[in-house]
This record gives sequence, structure tokens and C-alpha cells, in this order.
Amino acid sequence: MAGRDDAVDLYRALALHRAAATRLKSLRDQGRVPAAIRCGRGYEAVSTGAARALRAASDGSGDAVAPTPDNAGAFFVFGGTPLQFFRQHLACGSAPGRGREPGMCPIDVERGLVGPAALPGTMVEVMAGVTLAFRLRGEDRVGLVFSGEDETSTSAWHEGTNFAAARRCPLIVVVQAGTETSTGVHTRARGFAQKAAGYGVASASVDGGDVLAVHRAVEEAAARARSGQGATLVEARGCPVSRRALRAAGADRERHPYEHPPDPAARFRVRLIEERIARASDLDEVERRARAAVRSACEQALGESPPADEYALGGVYDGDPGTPPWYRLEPPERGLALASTT
Amino acid sequence: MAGRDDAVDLYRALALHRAAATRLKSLRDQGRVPAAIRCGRGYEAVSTGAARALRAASDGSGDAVAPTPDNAGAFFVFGGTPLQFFRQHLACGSAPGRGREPGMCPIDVERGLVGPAALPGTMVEVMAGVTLAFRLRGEDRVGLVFSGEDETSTSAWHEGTNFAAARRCPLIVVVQAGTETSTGVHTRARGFAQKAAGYGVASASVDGGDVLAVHRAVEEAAARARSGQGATLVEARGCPVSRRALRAAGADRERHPYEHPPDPAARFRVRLIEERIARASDLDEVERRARAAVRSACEQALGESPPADEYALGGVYDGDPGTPPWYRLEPPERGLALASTT
Amino acid sequence: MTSNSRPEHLARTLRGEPVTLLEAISEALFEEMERDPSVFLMGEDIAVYGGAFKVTRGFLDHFGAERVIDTPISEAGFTGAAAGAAHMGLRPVVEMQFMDFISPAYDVITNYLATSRYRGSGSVPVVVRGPVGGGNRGGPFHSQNVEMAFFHTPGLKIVYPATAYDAKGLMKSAIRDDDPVIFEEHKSLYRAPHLREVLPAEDYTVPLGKARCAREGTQVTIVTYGAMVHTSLEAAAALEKDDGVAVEVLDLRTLLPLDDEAVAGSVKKTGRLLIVHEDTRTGGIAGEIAMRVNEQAFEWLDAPILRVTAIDSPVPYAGGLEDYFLPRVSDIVTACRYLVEY
Amino acid sequence: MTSNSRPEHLARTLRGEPVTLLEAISEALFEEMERDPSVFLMGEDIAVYGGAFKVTRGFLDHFGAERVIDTPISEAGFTGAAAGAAHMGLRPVVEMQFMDFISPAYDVITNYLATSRYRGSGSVPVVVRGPVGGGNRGGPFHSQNVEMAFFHTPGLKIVYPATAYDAKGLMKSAIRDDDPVIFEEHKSLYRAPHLREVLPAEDYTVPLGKARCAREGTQVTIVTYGAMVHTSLEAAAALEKDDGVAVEVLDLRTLLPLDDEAVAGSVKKTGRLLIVHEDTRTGGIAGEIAMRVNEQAFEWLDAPILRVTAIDSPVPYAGGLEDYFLPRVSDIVTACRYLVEY
Ligand SMILES: Cc1ncc(C[n+]2csc(CCOP(=O)(O)OP(=O)(O)O)c2C)c(N)n1
Ligand SMILES: Cc1ncc(C[n+]2csc(CCOP(=O)(O)OP(=O)(O)O)c2C)c(N)n1
Ligand SMILES: [Mg+2]
Ligand SMILES: [Mg+2]
Repeated sequence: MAGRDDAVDLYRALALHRAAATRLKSLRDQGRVPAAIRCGRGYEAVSTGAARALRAASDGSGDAVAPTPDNAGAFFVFGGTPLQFFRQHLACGSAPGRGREPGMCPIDVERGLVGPAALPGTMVEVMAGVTLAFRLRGEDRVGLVFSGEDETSTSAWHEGTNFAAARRCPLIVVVQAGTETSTGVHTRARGFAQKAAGYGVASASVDGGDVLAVHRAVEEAAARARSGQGATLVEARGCPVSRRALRAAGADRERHPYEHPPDPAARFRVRLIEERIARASDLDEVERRARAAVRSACEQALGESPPADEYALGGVYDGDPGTPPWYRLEPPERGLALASTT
Repeated sequence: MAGRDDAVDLYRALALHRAAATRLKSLRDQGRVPAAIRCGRGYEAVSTGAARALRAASDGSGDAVAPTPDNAGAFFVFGGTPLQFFRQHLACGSAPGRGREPGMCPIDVERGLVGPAALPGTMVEVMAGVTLAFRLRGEDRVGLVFSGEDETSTSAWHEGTNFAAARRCPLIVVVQAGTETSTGVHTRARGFAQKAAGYGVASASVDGGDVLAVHRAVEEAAARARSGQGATLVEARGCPVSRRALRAAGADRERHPYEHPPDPAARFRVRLIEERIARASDLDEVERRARAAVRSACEQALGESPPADEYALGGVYDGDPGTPPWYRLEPPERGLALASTT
Repeated sequence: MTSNSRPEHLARTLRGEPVTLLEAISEALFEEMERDPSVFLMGEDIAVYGGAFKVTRGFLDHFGAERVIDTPISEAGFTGAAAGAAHMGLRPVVEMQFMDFISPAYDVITNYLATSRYRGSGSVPVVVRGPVGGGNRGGPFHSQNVEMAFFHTPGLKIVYPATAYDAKGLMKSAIRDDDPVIFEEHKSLYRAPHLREVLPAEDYTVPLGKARCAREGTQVTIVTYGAMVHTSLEAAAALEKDDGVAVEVLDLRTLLPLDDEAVAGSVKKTGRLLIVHEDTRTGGIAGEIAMRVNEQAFEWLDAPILRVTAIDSPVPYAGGLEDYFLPRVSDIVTACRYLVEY
Repeated sequence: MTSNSRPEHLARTLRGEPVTLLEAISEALFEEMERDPSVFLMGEDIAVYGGAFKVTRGFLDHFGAERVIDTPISEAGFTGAAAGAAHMGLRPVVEMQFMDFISPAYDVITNYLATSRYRGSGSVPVVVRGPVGGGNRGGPFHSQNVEMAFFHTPGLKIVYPATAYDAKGLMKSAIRDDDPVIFEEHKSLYRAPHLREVLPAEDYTVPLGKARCAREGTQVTIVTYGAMVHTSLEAAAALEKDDGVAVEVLDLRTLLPLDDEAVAGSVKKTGRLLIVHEDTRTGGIAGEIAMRVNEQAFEWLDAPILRVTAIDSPVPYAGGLEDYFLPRVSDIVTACRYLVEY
């Protein structure tokens, strides 16, 4: 984080995440998003702080990041647009995934966006391989994967992290850990950074609501990775905790930040103003633009059509056009064998 | 380990393991054991030291242990006999598993013997459940599972260990780690005890060739488990390293202990004599008896018949008698539909 | 620490009120837990939260935290633990939050649970249950039917009820059964109002392995199960009304073991067989049924065996795509007409 | 760091010498790695040790440690990593030491690799290969055929060669194919002396999805693959000699996608179909084939479709049991006679 411009740029990213996440939450609350999805409020700092510590490019030469649906900020920093974001969530025919899958983004190899998740932990394995490829080709690139805290309980997370560690892949695993339920229910570890030694990787534990702290930790991890020192586990504490996890932990749901997620963007704003890096009016303008960009993207996406039904077919294999089942075509001739099995 | 008698008893267990393992190795080298199996030489101390730190019983009230095929000593300490051992390895019709499966033992719930392994890591999950049952029923029992070092890379090991940790199961996980290849190839952890913190469990790291050290560590772990403090990870260093692992690590195969596995029994013998706990002649007699017991069991098993071929059938489900396929029965009547699908 | 009175929402049948399929399952679990102290539950968010679909709401308060266990995201870990607990005489019922999440447990289920009895390690009475099926805009990882992942594994049983009565009776049988059972519950049937029915107040079971004739007919047999029972009944009613064709609908209820007798019996009556499954086409259960009917009732076939199924692809997300992907009433009508006119 | 000259044992075909099926596979891997720098290998003990079956002996020296990678026991981890590397433009070939060990990777293969293209994340050209099959006294976890674990998953291809020529040509096609391919290699065929053949010196491929007529005949069609091709050919020869019956033997070579045309074509010629597979019975591939023949060639059937398969149980260990478990020449002869006399 160099000067004033950088800081305001960073705020711009936070504000865009915030605006998109807030908009998505209302769409969800209105029942306009088919799947009951995460919207990413409260993940502004960890998402943008981490992503901006990497090198984004659009020609396949930059770093790679695997965001969860909570990490809109990382998606935007790596060149995803609000329009793509809403198209994908709303399952528009024009969406990158053309409605075949929920979430935020399919893969964009040129931009280094690797998504979306399948089951928890899978993307740690996949990103281990993405960064293995960087190593094998001697490229100066690193990868970052966002993970939940309980995701660390999964087999995939373990095998992926251990593989990356063993092969010294330039991978950064960011564990987004809540405050109250981080430990005790699903793990007895005192913290998620404690897991690093078991894999023999470096670790850091930072406040996930502090964008600069996240940025710094990931910057250091990326430098380590680029210099051949392998993977790093970054624990981002204080991320939102889901309602279910809260209840499982017996925590008071009503008073917990999940219901009123902490706003890391607002926190950064206060800091920028207090430290006289930016004026409130400038930041108001940044926010206004973010909201406007989000509003217009969302409205455009809402006006677009869903994919044509037949798009359910085909594309399962290379060059597979997709054939409708025989009982959806012209009625077959009476008494004749069917021409095909589909 | 109280007095002289205990020490000699312990030596008896080591000697029996040694004798059985040595005999099994010759059977294997002669190609008389169908599967290319492990024989357990070099695992005398970790096997018997750990098992004797638990409470064996034969009426379903004792502790439980899940040995790998390398842990013959634990099998014997928990009441398995040399005859069962050779019957099972030689796939006799009289074997506990009646030839359906290789390895050392199927489950004996009364004795607390839980085996054999399926794929690596599985028994950690299973023993997490065995010890969960102890907890749920408020029984004062603990369980122990032996694991290889690279087994810690598996998904099953991770999920099993984490589950046991999270539920505070009275489980002891013993990682049998080699000297040269323990780390660096399949994990970057500096040692396997390092993994404990990531699960929030206690740990110990001991010389796996020192039966008293293993005994002490497991005794402490068992006490912790019985007092409700949950699982412990015990690293037993200096266990044999397989040829393959050695080569993978680029180690000098010819000079490595695997080819001439260290004999923890001999080591304990020296100590017993040096510390004047036992006389050489007494220990000679112990060894002689162990060899004799093993020889006669082996000879008896070698003379026994394999299971009847039809024993391949049935027993897949409760009460399933097994039906031979129709083409192995009387030829079906010409032109008639078959009576059954098998 | 468990309260004695049955929670109000689990006493509908006792009060003579109709219950949904979901409520029927909850009642079955509750009654089995009351009847047999060895029955206990494990799963993600099942205790405090009551489960993603609220199947176990109120169980924690009634039965306590020892018998209603919240687990980490470790499907392999807790399913393997269930096997261990079963070895020790307990009867675990494991919930997969969505049955799609059973895939990390594929290894332990097929290699350990399914083979335990045959290998000589005794029965493993574990029930693995959870919601399956499409039509809910869940996308590729929250909509799968999982029967064909396990249908090929000797040692497992697979149950898939279509009515509240069967769901309750089959669940009780599954829990009392000494073999591992996969129990699929279709999300769309969980709260379907037209499936509400008044169940017998007394304890009853529905035997595993027996199909049910859901509608009698003479001209075509439809063999189906789960949600497709209702789609098929709709088609049968339409065919009766529009074409005067008498369609027999057989609800398999248990997929493994298959009720050969019921299928062959019906085919011998009608001479025409259509198999309908919601699961994808290639490698679906229709194949095994077709094979068995060939073996057992070939001479009675007056037309080729046909099938109506989902399309061979992952389950797409967008509503239109998913609707196109799934089998429809009109597909079944078309296929039946083809068969009748053949 | 890679040497330029081809290792002597990988140059048999260049020297005009016959090769075994195993050597054919090694040559295919070697030549594809020479041809395309994006091809690389991962697996347990494949580098320094050359693999459990020595398929990759000499590869490490020739291609270096960046392209021949020893992995931890993490089948899910390295298969997921393969997908990540594939996203980045590499073509990983992953070895399962025994194909039985693919089960921990079931989740990532079915949910991630198989669905990636459909979900909009592009192709994942990964080959997962390894030894399968029984008859080697490997017991339940070293003898499985795995095709039916994956046959039901749209997006995967499954290859299973029976000859050295096909093994080499199919492996090349699999590596060059843009979809994920499961490649099964039968252990009994690896070094079978009668399968040695002189292969073309020039580069050739065998297309995926095309069956091969292994023996022409007019009275019965046997559809089979893998080791059972040779068992079936033996039966066909016996039937010719003893009964004068002309049996056609179709070697599927690729199981997914199935070559419907070849199967239906042969059935239309002979009117009688026997399916032979070494894999267990219920839910085996015979079902799908029977279903498709019903759909496409019902009118041509002069007898029921039948099957000869292994018994529905885990693979037993003892020699007699395993021999009883597996399909035999005499079983095929009996079934063909039944069909001919029908
Ligand atoms: C194999 C599998 N098990 C369970 C789930 C359901 N599931 C999705 S996210 C989640 C909670 C994840 O918790 P955490 O990793 O802490 O992430 P958070 O949601 O708190 O950000 C669960 C249980 C799943 N998708 N896949
Ligand atoms: C899922 C699976 N992967 C691989 C194997 C093959 N395998 C069995 S033991 C073993 C090595 C185990 O190493 P470690 O855990 O260190 O135990 P050691 O043999 O050294 O005692 C391997 C690769 C297997 N049986 N199952
Ligand atoms: Mg969380
Ligand atoms: Mg080892």
C-alpha cells in the first residue's frame, strides 16, 4: 500500500464489494435469486485486501484467485464485472455459466479467476494444481484460495493443503474464520494458524475486517511463494459467522454480527478520514459510483432472458451438441425400433 | 511398568511378535502367503509397548486396539493367538476371516481387537467411532489406532482425527514414523507430533524402538483419555521405512534398517540384562518358548485346508445363504426362462 | 437430561393428524430413538439447528447432546465413525445435509461399511439418510440422486420412499436392519401437501425389498420410485382418461435388493415395461431392471423395454434448464403410447 | 536435466520387438510426453521407484522430477490438483497405484472433473489410469474393477483395453482427448506372454468410443472387454470346436461412451446376446447394454439377453474363493449353449 491513490483505489474495491453484496442480499430476500446463496456482506476487507496483494492481469500472465461466493471483491479486483456478477447469480442466458450453475463465476483463465467451488475443500486441491502448473513452467505466479473455517475439517482441504505444502506450490490458503465459533465445535485447535505447522507451511493470523492487515499478510505470503518458499496459511479472524454455526455454538443469534454484519468498508472509511488520507466527500463519491455501477448492472441483468431450455443439453463432452430424448421429438413411427438411446 | 515380572512379561510379548514376524517373513519369501504382505519386523516395541499400556480383556469390557499387519504384538497382547495369526495370513478355512480377506485379524469385539484395515486412514475414522461409543455409554475405556506416517496424508486420517478431537473421543493415534523419510517427501511438517496442534489434541514424540518409552507415552495418553481430556497423537519415531519410501527419498537402500530391520526386542533384552532385571538364560528361555509356540501354530495352519470354494458365496447380507450362478447349477431346461437372476 | 414428553410437532400421528413425508421421517427417527437406546444421530447442524430441513428439530432437547451429535464437515469421518460405533453395538443414523455430500464418504461406505460382514468383521447397522433429487433450483451439487453410486456395491441396501406411510415404515425397518442402508428422501416430497396422510398410531414397519403396487393396470407396467411415482401416477391417470389405457404403476420403495418378483410378475401380466427414474440416463437403474426382466420374463415381452429419465448431464441451475432436464408427465405419456401401439 | 536417448526398455517397438500390454502403455506414456511438453505424470511411488508395477520405470531420469511427480497418499488431492493443472493448459496423467484406491477421489472426479465443462469452466483433460481386476490374490482392496463407479457420471470417458495394440493406441487418444478419461489396465494382462505383439513403429492412435470385433461369428454375440475378452475367445473357440457354434466376440475397448452401433449391429446379425464382465453382477454394465439393445434392436432378439459376471460380493482373498468368484470359460460356454438352444 503505497500512497493516497492506492488507498482510495482500495476503498473503491471495498465499496464495490459492499454495494454488490448488499444488492445481492436484497435480491435474495426478495426471492429473486433461485438458490439460497451467500451474499458476502462482511467479507469486504478479506476479499479485496487479499486480492489486491496479488498481481491481476487479463492476458493469462497474472496470479490466480479462487473466490467463494462471499468474495465478490476478489472477483472484481481480478477483472470480473458487476454485470457478469449479476448475470451469473440471476442465471441469465448471457451469464458466463449460462445458467447451468449458481454462484459467482466460472473459470476465466486469462484473468486468473478460478471458480466456482464444488464441494468445500475442492478448490484447495484445484488451486494446488493451478500453482503446481506455475511451478512446473517456472512462472513467477502465485495462487490464492479462500476457504471457510469448517472447510478445514474436510478431506479435500487437507489433501489439497498437504499436496501444495509437499510440492512447495506457490499457494496461499486464506481461512476465513469467525469470532465466536471458530473453534470448539468442529475443531479443538486454538486457532486456524495452528494448523500450519502440521503441514510445514508458514502462517499468519490477521484481523479479517482490517483490509490493510489482510493486504500485508498476503503480500508477504506472495513474496514467500514467489521466492520458492512454498505455501502459506493465512487465518483471517473475525469474519461473519453463519446463523447455523452460531446456533450450533449456542451463541446469541440476535446480537451477532451475522445479522448485522460488521462493515469493514465503513471501518476503512473512518480510518482514511481520520488519517487524513481522503475526505468524506471524496469517499461519498466513490460509494455513490459503486452503487450506481451495481444498480445499473443489476437492472440490466434483471431485464435479460433466461437461457433457452435446450441449453440444458449438450456441452457435457467436447463437441457434444446434445440430443433431446426421443419422446420430446416427433413421435416415433409406430412399431419401429427407436433410432437412438437418448 | 512396575517390577521384574512385568518387564519379563513385556519381553515375552516382544519375543512373540518377533518370532511371528520372522516366521511370516520366511513364509512370504517362500511365496507361501498369497498376498505380498507386511510382516512387522521392527515394529515389536511400538506394538507391544502401546498395547500393554492399555487394558486388555476378553469379555468386551476392555480397551480397544486397531493393529495394522505390522502390529502382531498388539494382536497377541489383546488375546489373539499365533494359530489365528497364521490361519488368517495363510487364508485357511479355519481362519477367523475364513480366507475372504488378507491381513491379520477381523474384528473381535469381546477382546477389543478391531481390524483389519481397509484403505489407509479408514481405521482412524472407525476407531473414532469405537471410542465415541465408549464416551456415549460413559464407559471407562479407550481406543488406540496404529497408523503409518504417510497415512497422515490421507483424507480419512484427517477426518477421523479431527472428528475424534472435536468430540473429545478417548482415542490414541500412534503414527509409526520412519527415520529418514518421515518428512520432506510427503509432508513438510518437521515431525508428526507437529500435527497435534492443528487438531487441538495432546501429543508425544517417542523413540518407537524403545518399548518402555512407547509404553509410558501411551499410558499417559490413556490416562488423559480416561479423564475426559480427549485424544492424543503419539509419534513413534524410528520405525522401519519401506523400500519404496526409501527409494522415493533417494536414501541408500542397501544400508537401511528396512533390509536389516532394527530389532527392538534385542535392544530391550540388552537393557534387561544390563540393568540386571533378568538373566540371559531366562530370556533365552522366553525366546525359545516364543519360537516354539510360533512354529507349532504355523505348522498346524500350514496343514489345514483352504476354505471350501462355495464359501465365496453368501454372507454379504444378514442371513444371505448365497446362491451359485445359474450356469454353475444343473443346466436350465431348454427354452425356459431362467428362474433367478444370479 | 432428556425431557420425557414428546414434542408437540412430533406427536401429530398420536393426535390422529395427517403428517407430511418429512414429519413421517422425523416421527420414525424419534420413535426408534425412544424404543432403542442404541440408536443415535450424527450430522451437520442436526442438533442445535435441527438440520437444514429441520428433520431433527426438537431432538436435541429431548435426547441430549450424546445422542444428537453435530459434526464437522467430515462426511467420511463421521460415516466411518458410525461404522466404529456400530461395531460396538450402537445403531447410528447419519444425516447427509444434502445427499450430494455423500461423495466424500464413497470410499468408507463402499470399501468399509459394505464389506465388513463378508470380511468377517460382523454387521454394521448404519443408516445414511438425507435429501435427494431435483426440481428445487439447487444446481449441480444440491440436487443429485445418489442411488447409482451405491447400487453396484454388494453389501449395501438402498431405500427410496414415495409416501409418508412408506417413509416412516421403511425408516424403522432400515434402522432395525443389520446391514448398512442408504436412505434417500426426495426434497420435493418432504412437505408436499398432497402427500399428507394420517398414519397408524401403533408401531408399524414396511419391509425392505418389497415393491408396492401404486396403481393396478393391465396394459403397460411402469416401474419407478421416489418423486417419479407421483409423476407416473399423473401420467397413468391421463392415459386412462384420454386413451382408456390401463397402466400399472409399481413403486419399488427399495432399490437394493430389487423386488424381482414384483417386477417380473407385473410384466408377465402386461407384457410391456416402461422404467421411469429421475436420475440421469446412462447407467441408471433401468439397465439392471431391463437385464433382469430379460433373464426372467423375456417370453412375456410384447414390446421393447423403454425408459424415461433425466438427461445425461449434471443438474443445471436455471429453472427452465432444470425443468427441461427432468422427466415430465408428457414424456411418460408419449412413451406409454408408443408401447401400447407397438 | 533430461537425457535425450530413449531408455532401452522403452524402445522395444522401435527395435521391432514384441511388447507386453504393460510395455505398450509405458511406450504410449513416454511417447506422449516426448511429443507434448504439457503432458506430465503424478502418482504414488511413480518417480524414483518407477511405480508399483514399473509402468514408469526410467521416466524420472528421462523427464525429470518436474514431470514425473511422486505424491503423498492423497488420491483426492492429486486428482484435484490434476484438474487445476489442466485448467492451466497442462495434460496430467495420474496413476492410481491400484485402481481400488480411486475411491477417495470419487468426489473430486464425479463432482469436479466430470462437471467442469458443462458448468462453463472448460475442459479438464486429465487421464486417471491404473491397474484393475482380479485373479491375483489381492483380496478385496487390490482387485476391483472400477468402471461402474464412474459409468453413471456424464462427462467422464472410460477406457479398458484388452490388447497391447489397443492399450497403446487408446492411451494416446486418452491423453490427447479434451475430456477426463478413466483408463483401466488389467493386472493379469500386464505381462501375459500371449499378449505380446509387435506394434507399428510409427505413431498411431485407436479412437475412443469404438468397439473392435475380436472374432467374427453368426450365431451368438458376446459383448465384453478387458481380461474377459480372452476368456470369451477361449469359450468361443471351444464352442466352435465342440459344438460347431459360430460365436462373435465384440471387445468394447471404450465403455463410456458405449459403441451402440457395433453392439446393435452384431445383435441384428446373430439375434442372441451374451454380455460377459469380470465386474460384479448387480448394477454391472450388462444392464445398460441390455437396455440399449432393447431400445435399438428388440425385434432382432431371438432369445433373452444374458450375462456372465463375477458374483455379487467383495473380491475374496483365498485362491479357491477368488477362482469361484470370477467368471469362467465354462460359464460362458454354458450360457452360449443355452442361448443357441433357446
Ligand atoms: C461435502 C459437503 N458437506 C457439507 C456441505 C454443506 N455446507 C456448505 S458450506 C457449509 C458450512 C461451511 O462452513 P465454513 O467452512 O466455516 O464456511 P462459512 O460458511 O462459515 O463461511 C456447509 C455445512 C457441502 N456443501 N458439502
Ligand atoms: C487409498 C490408498 N492409496 C494407496 C495405497 C497403497 N499403500 C498402502 S500402504 C502405502 C504406504 C503407506 O505408508 P505409511 O503410511 O508411511 O506406512 P508404512 O508402510 O511406511 O508403514 C501405500 C502407498 C492404499 N492401500 N490405499
Ligand atoms: Mg464458518
Ligand atoms: Mg512409512
